[in-house]
Amino acid sequence: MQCLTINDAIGQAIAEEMRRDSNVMMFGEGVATKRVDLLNEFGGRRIRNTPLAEGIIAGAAVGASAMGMRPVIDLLFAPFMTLAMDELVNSAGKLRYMSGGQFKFPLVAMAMTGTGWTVGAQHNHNLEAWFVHSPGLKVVMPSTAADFKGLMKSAIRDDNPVLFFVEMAMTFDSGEVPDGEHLVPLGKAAVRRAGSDVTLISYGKSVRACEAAASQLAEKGVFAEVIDLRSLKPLDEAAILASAKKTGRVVVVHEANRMCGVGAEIAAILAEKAFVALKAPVLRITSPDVPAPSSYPLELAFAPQADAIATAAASLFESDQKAVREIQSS
Amino acid sequence: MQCLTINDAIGQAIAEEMRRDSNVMMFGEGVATKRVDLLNEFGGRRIRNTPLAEGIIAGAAVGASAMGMRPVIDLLFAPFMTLAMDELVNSAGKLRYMSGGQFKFPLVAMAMTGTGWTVGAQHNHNLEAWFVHSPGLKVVMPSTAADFKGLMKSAIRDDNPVLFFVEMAMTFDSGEVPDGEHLVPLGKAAVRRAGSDVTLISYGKSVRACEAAASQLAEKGVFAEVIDLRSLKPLDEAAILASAKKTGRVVVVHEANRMCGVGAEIAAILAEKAFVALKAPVLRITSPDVPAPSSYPLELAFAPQADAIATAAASLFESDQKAVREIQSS
Amino acid sequence: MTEAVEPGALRGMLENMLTIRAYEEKAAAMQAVGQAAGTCTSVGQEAAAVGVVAALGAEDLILTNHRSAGHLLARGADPARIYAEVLGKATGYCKGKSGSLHVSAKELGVVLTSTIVGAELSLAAGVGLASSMQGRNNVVACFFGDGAASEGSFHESLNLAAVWKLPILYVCENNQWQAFVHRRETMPMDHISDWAASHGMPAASVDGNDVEAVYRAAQAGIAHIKTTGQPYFLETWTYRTRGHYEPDDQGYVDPDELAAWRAQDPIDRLQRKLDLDAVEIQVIQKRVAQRIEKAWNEAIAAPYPALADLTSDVYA
Amino acid sequence: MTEAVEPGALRGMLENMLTIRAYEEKAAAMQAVGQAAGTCTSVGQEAAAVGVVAALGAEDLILTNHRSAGHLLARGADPARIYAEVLGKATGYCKGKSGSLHVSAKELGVVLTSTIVGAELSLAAGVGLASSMQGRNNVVACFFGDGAASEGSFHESLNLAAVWKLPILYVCENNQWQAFVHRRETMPMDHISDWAASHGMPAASVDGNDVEAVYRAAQAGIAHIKTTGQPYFLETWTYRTRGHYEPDDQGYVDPDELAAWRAQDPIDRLQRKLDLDAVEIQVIQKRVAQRIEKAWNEAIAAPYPALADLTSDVYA
Ligand SMILES: Cc1ncc(C[n+]2csc(CCOP(=O)(O)OP(=O)(O)O)c2C)c(N)n1
Ligand SMILES: Cc1ncc(C[n+]2csc(CCOP(=O)(O)OP(=O)(O)O)c2C)c(N)n1
Ligand SMILES: [Mg+2]
Ligand SMILES: [Mg+2]
Repeated sequence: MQCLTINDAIGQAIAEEMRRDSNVMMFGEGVATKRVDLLNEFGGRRIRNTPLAEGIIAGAAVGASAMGMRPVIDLLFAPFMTLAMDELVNSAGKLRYMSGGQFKFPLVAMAMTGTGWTVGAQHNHNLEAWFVHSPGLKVVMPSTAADFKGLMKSAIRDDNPVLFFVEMAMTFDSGEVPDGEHLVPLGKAAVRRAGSDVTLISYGKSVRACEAAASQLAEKGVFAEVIDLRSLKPLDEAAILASAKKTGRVVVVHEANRMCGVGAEIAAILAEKAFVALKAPVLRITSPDVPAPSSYPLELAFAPQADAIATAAASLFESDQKAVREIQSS
Repeated sequence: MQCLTINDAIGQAIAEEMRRDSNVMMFGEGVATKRVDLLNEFGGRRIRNTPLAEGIIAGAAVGASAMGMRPVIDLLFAPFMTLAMDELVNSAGKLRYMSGGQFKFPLVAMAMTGTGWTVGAQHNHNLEAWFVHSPGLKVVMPSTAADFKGLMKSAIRDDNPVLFFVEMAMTFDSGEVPDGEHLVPLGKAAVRRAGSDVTLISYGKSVRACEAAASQLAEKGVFAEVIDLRSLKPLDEAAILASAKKTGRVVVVHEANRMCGVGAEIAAILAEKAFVALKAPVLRITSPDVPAPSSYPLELAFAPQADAIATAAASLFESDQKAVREIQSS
Repeated sequence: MTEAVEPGALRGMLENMLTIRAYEEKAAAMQAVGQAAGTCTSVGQEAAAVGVVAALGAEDLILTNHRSAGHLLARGADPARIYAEVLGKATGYCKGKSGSLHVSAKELGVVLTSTIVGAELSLAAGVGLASSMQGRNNVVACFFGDGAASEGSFHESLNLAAVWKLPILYVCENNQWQAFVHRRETMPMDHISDWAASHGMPAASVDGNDVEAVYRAAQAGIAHIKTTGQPYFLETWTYRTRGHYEPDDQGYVDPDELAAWRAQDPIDRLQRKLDLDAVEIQVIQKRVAQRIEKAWNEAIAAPYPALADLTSDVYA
Repeated sequence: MTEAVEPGALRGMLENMLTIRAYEEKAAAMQAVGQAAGTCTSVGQEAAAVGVVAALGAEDLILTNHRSAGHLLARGADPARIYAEVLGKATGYCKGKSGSLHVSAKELGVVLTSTIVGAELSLAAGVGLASSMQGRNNVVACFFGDGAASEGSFHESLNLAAVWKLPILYVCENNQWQAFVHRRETMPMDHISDWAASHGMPAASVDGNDVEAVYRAAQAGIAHIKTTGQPYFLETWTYRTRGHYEPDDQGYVDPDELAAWRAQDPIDRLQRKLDLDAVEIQVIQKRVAQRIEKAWNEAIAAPYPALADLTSDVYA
């Protein structure tokens, strides 16, 4: 085991894949300045700074990937992706289908997101649900150094466009990463903590808040299972349903805004496919429907915290929801 | 009552509001060519063709609205909005909040969407959920000529940015529109057909499919309530919950892709707030997770149709779901 | 570069232009009688497609847009398969999933067609980048309209191509119209080449209704790209003599302007230049008409995609 | 326009530049000791802000970006309220919701500040449109960087302003850097004015470290806008002598280039030009330092916003 920052885990993944496949390249605003190791090893043709223009960065990646390259692009902060939506959604996401399968788009588009740096709503906006909603794309948002490495490697090898979100607050956090070739498959959730009473489903750094909430709950004798989705598309429906069927109680947690977020999708899946197993309402703990504030205390209040998650989970036991349902519906 | 096409209902709404308030203006690619009546009445300063550049069309609207104008912009087809996401989401949606309330953005951004013209995925992509997910915006998607007029007038008078989606297939359909001042408030759903057994929730032209499904169901003695959301943000949660509590069975229908769509949000609201009232799983009938195809038979198969809705609704009665739940969860 | 293009080659170009014209007029006629969905024609602009494509080699790549039939046909596409695509048939170049607005034909080197105006510019940068990374020594010809040049992607693409020395031949078909808006309403100058020149690349503007001139200008551009490894910009000055999209009554078009440009029809001009006799012309026209008729019938007879294809080709 | 700017006015500009410098160096120092979040300074570029803003009238409007303190202070902003904003305090110009990156101050005519690079250009078109529709007869000064000029919104904004004759003074602060990338890596020419000129508007480039030259150039631009009703483009040629964002060790900066530009510091140059004696300078510097110190202390003492403000100001 090695101990790497998340930033270095990502860098290592890219370096390994660049060694493995000469079609892998990386570009973006400041990429060659900030990833000097990669620049030194692979040179200025494969590691490039770009002009300040997200649209063409993404467009170049899409066009190059269709012709056999495997570009990784860094779009810096998620809100800047708004300038590349046509390229990502209309081109990368659709042109395979629209051309009857003539092209594929093996590219990775990275961006940072999430609270923690008090940078405000034009740097911090969790947009992952937009891409989950859009056909033809894959979306990952890891939460551990090992997963950042393993998922980045899988994303680069995947033949489809992958949106790769990095929690800015975690960038310089360290974690253990297995030595040697380490791949994590897209589309597989991880059970971070097993439990029998309630399921906390989350991704990104909210997983930590869920783990903290689970510890709080355990003190009260409530055993929470914590699921880290890791991939948001494909979504590991089997893992979600298995846990929900086991516990019958689910809280979904994310920093992204509530309406039409990934939490809504999970709750909807549960409302359809785990209906008979659910013993209590499905709750969502998310940011409120507001842009991310900069001011530190407001930013803290914006993001889901362990206390609120634990309280929500505990509330599912407060009254016997099933009994209530029977009374009301009979 | 007058009988107007939806296109004319929109035009009449804009004309009335332009007469009422000299700050209202309209621009977009071909707006002055296609809305000659408006051009003739209000002149080339208030009705303008623009260069072919959605970003600056939206940016100009955002900037002008902050300074007291009330622009209506036509972005033609929803996928072209991908080129204006920064302006719509980062500027119009956030700059009020980020500036501590210094500005407001009374603008309306129109776009066509939906199946019916076999134009394929780069003209037909239902993106409304993206904007519902984004803070600071409002979203409407009417289904009748009267609502197109009444909601457009309300959207123009609203002090917030409103995304106004038009089903392209309905553009030239006619419908009755009340004479005189006709306003429909944002955020209020309409019950298109009352029923006691199952609720069909939808918006846009899928409402028609729901109405047809309701007729089919009525023949079998199942009385479906059909709810037309009209506004997707603010969403009329009260109307959704009231109907769900009445019937205990809900099918949500839309053409937009399934994951993280408006249907997911509604199912999630129900799973939280109508949990005890639900007698059966919440089902979603949506397009599959694919780009909209052009070929006529595929396009037809892509969009939710009455038969599938009726079948889904009927399935909620097939076995006694509540009994199943009791068996499984006891 | 100054010798005349030999008459055989020009006769081939004439036949290509006639083929495009016949293809598109048939498509429009079939739309008018309800047998086909609407489509964007390039009637009046055929010289740009034919002249540029004639100058390209087999290894070169093409990006086009919503108005693509000319580029496809000039590149040797089977009209039956384009019609099939327009009709949403399984035998179309994109299995019917595209329809008329974004027909790619990778086997012909016509890649990544998008109907998002300006996307062709953005994607071309990537195709050029791949060519450059892969040492292909080819040229990427990107066709786009005067309207597309108003999109930010125009500026971003040209700049990236200049900075990264991408082998792109930008071909702006300035047909004076941007859907229902005249170019004059959308920009302060007449020529897109003025914008392009500010990107530090050679930017030529050519009489787009003179196929020979277009052909030579494209050759010059390609030579520049091959010798310098740098992009080149070529504007073809032409006119869209039919509507934006069928049907279109062109009620918004100045009839005098239209008439003046019709008098400059590129096919007529080449016929006059070649000085073919009436019989020769009739022979070609008949051959073309038969080919198009056959193609249409083939497309009409072709099957629709299977319903299972609704969900195929989404992920690789 | 050729008379010298009178010395009193220049002394005022000097004090403004010193105020900006002191404000930003304090902000950086406080960041370094963990008392403030990072921020973008404009050290070395103060002449552009001060020279242009001095030429504006009270009715004129300003758009700026992530590097805004200079523009705000030149316009008379209260440094305590900018600091408060940077610190996320309720007394900040945006109630602490913005932080340092997007400080608007409508009361000063500094509107719609966005940190999305290029958004200032896009929004300026709308502000200019409103001015034009409302017959305000004012000028909209839009400050942006050389990096922003690479975004498509640059092209789109300049074109719309030209076509619609919007009263916009585009001010491109070409400080040679685009975050961690040198301008030289991102464009084939040196001057943004080359791009601007292709939009058919006058496009000047001025020594951006000579405040008097900037001031006169801005006056000329404003006069052009007022007389013709057309936009004007002004590039200030300058250098960002600190890092992109505090902290930044500038390890990627060529030390010779940096040294050469430091020798051109706009404050030093104006001091030399004004030939003030040491005492005079000390008096001004002390006044400035005290003002900044007081402002910082005020901001530190100010309260954070109430938690209820998390959800206020979303909808009107
Ligand atoms: C981004 C985008 N905006 C608008 C449209 C609608 N549209 C299709 S073609 C067209 C005009 C394009 O003009 P130009 O680029 O000059 O090409 P031409 O049609 O003249 O060949 C427009 C506005 C589109 N397809 N994509
Ligand atoms: C759309 C967008 N892309 C990237 C960034 C990150 N970023 C912030 S400032 C900056 C450099 C801007 O350069 P320039 O426009 O020259 O302005 P300067 O910072 O030099 O004043 C970058 C890349 C951003 N804020 N917005
Ligand atoms: Mg055109
Ligand atoms: Mg700069």
